[in-house]
Amino acid sequence: MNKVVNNVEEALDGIKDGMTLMLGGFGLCGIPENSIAQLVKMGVKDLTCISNNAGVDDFGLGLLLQGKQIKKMISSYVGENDEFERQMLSGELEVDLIPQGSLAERCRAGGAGIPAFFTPAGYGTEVAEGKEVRIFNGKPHILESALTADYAIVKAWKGDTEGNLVFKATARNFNPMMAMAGKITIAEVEELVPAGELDPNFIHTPGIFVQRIFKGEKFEKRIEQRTVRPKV
Amino acid sequence: MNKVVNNVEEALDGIKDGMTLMLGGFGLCGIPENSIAQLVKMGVKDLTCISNNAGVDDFGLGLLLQGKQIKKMISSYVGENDEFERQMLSGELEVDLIPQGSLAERCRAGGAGIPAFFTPAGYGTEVAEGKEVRIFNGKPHILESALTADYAIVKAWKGDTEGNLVFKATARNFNPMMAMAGKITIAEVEELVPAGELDPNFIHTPGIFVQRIFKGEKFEKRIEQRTVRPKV
Amino acid sequence: MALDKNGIAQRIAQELRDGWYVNLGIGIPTLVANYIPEGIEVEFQSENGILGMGPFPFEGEEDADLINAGKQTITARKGAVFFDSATSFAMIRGQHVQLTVLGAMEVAQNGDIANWKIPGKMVKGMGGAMDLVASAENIIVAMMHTNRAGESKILKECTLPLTGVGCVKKVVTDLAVLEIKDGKFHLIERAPGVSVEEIIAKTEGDLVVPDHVPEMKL
Amino acid sequence: MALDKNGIAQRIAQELRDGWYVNLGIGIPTLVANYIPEGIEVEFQSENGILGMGPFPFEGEEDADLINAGKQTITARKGAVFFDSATSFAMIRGQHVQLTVLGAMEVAQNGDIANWKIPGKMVKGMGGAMDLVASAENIIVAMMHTNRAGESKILKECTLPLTGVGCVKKVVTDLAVLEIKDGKFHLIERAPGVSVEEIIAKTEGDLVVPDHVPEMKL
Repeated sequence: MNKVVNNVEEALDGIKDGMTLMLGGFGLCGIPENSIAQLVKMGVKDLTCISNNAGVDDFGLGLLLQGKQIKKMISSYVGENDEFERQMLSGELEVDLIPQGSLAERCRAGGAGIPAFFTPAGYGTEVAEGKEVRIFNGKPHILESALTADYAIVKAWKGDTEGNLVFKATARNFNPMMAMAGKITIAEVEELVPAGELDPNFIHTPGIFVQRIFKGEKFEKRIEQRTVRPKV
Repeated sequence: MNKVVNNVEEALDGIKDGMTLMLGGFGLCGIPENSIAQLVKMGVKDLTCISNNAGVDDFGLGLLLQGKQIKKMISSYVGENDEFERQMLSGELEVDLIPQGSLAERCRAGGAGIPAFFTPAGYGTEVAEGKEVRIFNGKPHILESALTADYAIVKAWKGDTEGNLVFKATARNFNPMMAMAGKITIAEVEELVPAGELDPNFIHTPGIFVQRIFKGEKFEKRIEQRTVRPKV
Repeated sequence: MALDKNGIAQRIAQELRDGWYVNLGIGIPTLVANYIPEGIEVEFQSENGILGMGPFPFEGEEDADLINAGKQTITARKGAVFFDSATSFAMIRGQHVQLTVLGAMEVAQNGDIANWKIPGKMVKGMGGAMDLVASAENIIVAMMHTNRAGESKILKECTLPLTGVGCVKKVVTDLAVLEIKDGKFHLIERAPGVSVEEIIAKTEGDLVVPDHVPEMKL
Repeated sequence: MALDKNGIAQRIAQELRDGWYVNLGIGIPTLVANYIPEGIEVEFQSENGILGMGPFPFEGEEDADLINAGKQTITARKGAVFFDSATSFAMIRGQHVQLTVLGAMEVAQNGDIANWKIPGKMVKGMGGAMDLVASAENIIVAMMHTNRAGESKILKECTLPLTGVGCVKKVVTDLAVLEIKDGKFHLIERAPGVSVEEIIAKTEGDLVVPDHVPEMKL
């Protein structure tokens, strides 16, 4: 079941104006850098992007914002981005803010065929507006619905030709759930290995969730907040 | 955060008559053998056991059935067990049959603080009786609720002193979700290693879900259906 | 002549398409793996937690930790993956599996299926069957056309407790290939040497029979 | 004298108990990790996907793939685990984390908290805060008692959009330790050298003051 495509162009083939995309990553950590660059190149517009964050001004999803390619963002936290702020305040950009845990679970639900679930997060806040409330164990919960996407674009550490993926450290974040929730899921990987090289006990995303996989050309892996301590 | 207890006696301390237990495993694969033997020894009764299967007559949960220690079984499949059949038909044993995927997801939900979710499984069947039905995307779904347990008892391949667990092959099955759903979760492992020996990228059950861990004395690992092909 | 179990499996294997992930139920469906057409690559999912299931192990190489949903010892193919039961049913419920093949006691012309319980007899449980039939977009039922008493299992309405409603689209029996459409069975193919008349006689449900019913090619 | 941020963190650290898993929010809460009492072992969870978060890396050893929820480069302790965001919030929502410490713009006497949005100003989003406050059994809020204009942030009712309702049980400010019970703030401790009168004056919400209010021991 070979899922390998030759390059980012082939990988992103079929993405069109107005589509809904999921993009993995938390902050700038574990984002599909090569695919984002290709989306800029393709110039697709009116995108709805589901991503925990919106990048910074000149990296990550910020690049798509610069080109005004995004119509709507569905995120949990969108700070650190001046262009985002400008477009949001001017009304050019529609923004749907979702609690981070609900966002993660809604993606998983989308991939797992669970159309809706109850969570306590957001009860009594504006997030709950228009949502069904129900008490379980004496505590109010709200009904949240599944999220899916036309394309999910994720970034993994290693992947094999069957689309099996492994993530490194906290670069895993939203990538596995988004991989589940894409009608077509594209994985860009740092290292692409033959089937059988990854230990079947230790695969984070089974290849069944991945339709296309390619080795990214280069990864800048920019650090958002470089915090260190001096060597003693 | 040392979770190690010295032996199975200490591990199961506190389990009392009438409690609800979750027990990992699928068939006889990945079951907590040492803990089941200890439950027999303890003689605790009127247990509600949540386990995908009920073992065979003389192994696995079948041992608890022999001693009439189980009041109620919550399972998806309970074949291959004559004593089970006898107790069920005579009304001694209460049985709640749940679709396997719903059982797995209900355990996960219990561990993840999701009190209820919608699934299509069982709609239009006796499983749906008394349950709320709602249409999503034109398809009817039923509302299923979370499962939790006083104690969850799981079996892992390797575990470290912090309670981090790793499972082997298909012996993983229900163990990770049940580990999440126990108020107290007990892990019996084949190999117990110091913290730091397991790769933090490849841990199946984070130690936060495990309260007690011990190395099992011996594992019989009985095979239910030995199917082989001849060597050519 | 009516097909045997292997014949049914062989005919179902013709439905496989390259690149599909497939879940095979216990019994006849398991045999489908023996008849994968040449040039076609499929991956088998077993709902207890493996993708990339291989053949039975060589004698002496059985691993108690490596079984399929029928609790049989198996092997893992190159590129296989193990996962927990919640992830396994996320694949099934989330429609990531392209084909599900399973057995049945009864199938009705509205697509209902009954395959888990006979009232008054021992109930073993539904296992993963209800999740599979409720979620799969593409279900093929492998079954005998009649029961041992010769009574049709291809019915207007199921009489046994249901496993799922309106979900079956194709049935392959020892006698025929049937499609379910518009609340009726449609006869697509007949087993080699089996007459249309025999199929009509042994089908209790409404059956649409075209002028020409080709024989299966096995 | 009113505490500085480190003082608040130090006081909160006294609430830690051996064996707890703890989630520290951005800002003052992060500093709590610097004051773990002796003989107490706790594990820090960061909701982007790590349990067993260690200190910042040595210069030159930063790993872009290893950050905390504040997007800061960190290290992993021995026995640490990485996981995805759904698993991370399963830990939080499922109440496997024993203590959550986070900042706030306003806290009300009914336990409501507002810490994510100021209408008319830029909205950055709630991140994981709503999940944390809605689920945690044990929340400590770390905050300044008043805003820059000197107005109380310890209120009868929150004026800003809420993050969660009725969830805060304890507040540690630069002036005092407060408990929330029966719809009122209860003054438990005062910062060294801070008078009860000052605390009363700077608390807009209903405040129950016992006869003797001990000073914090830092």
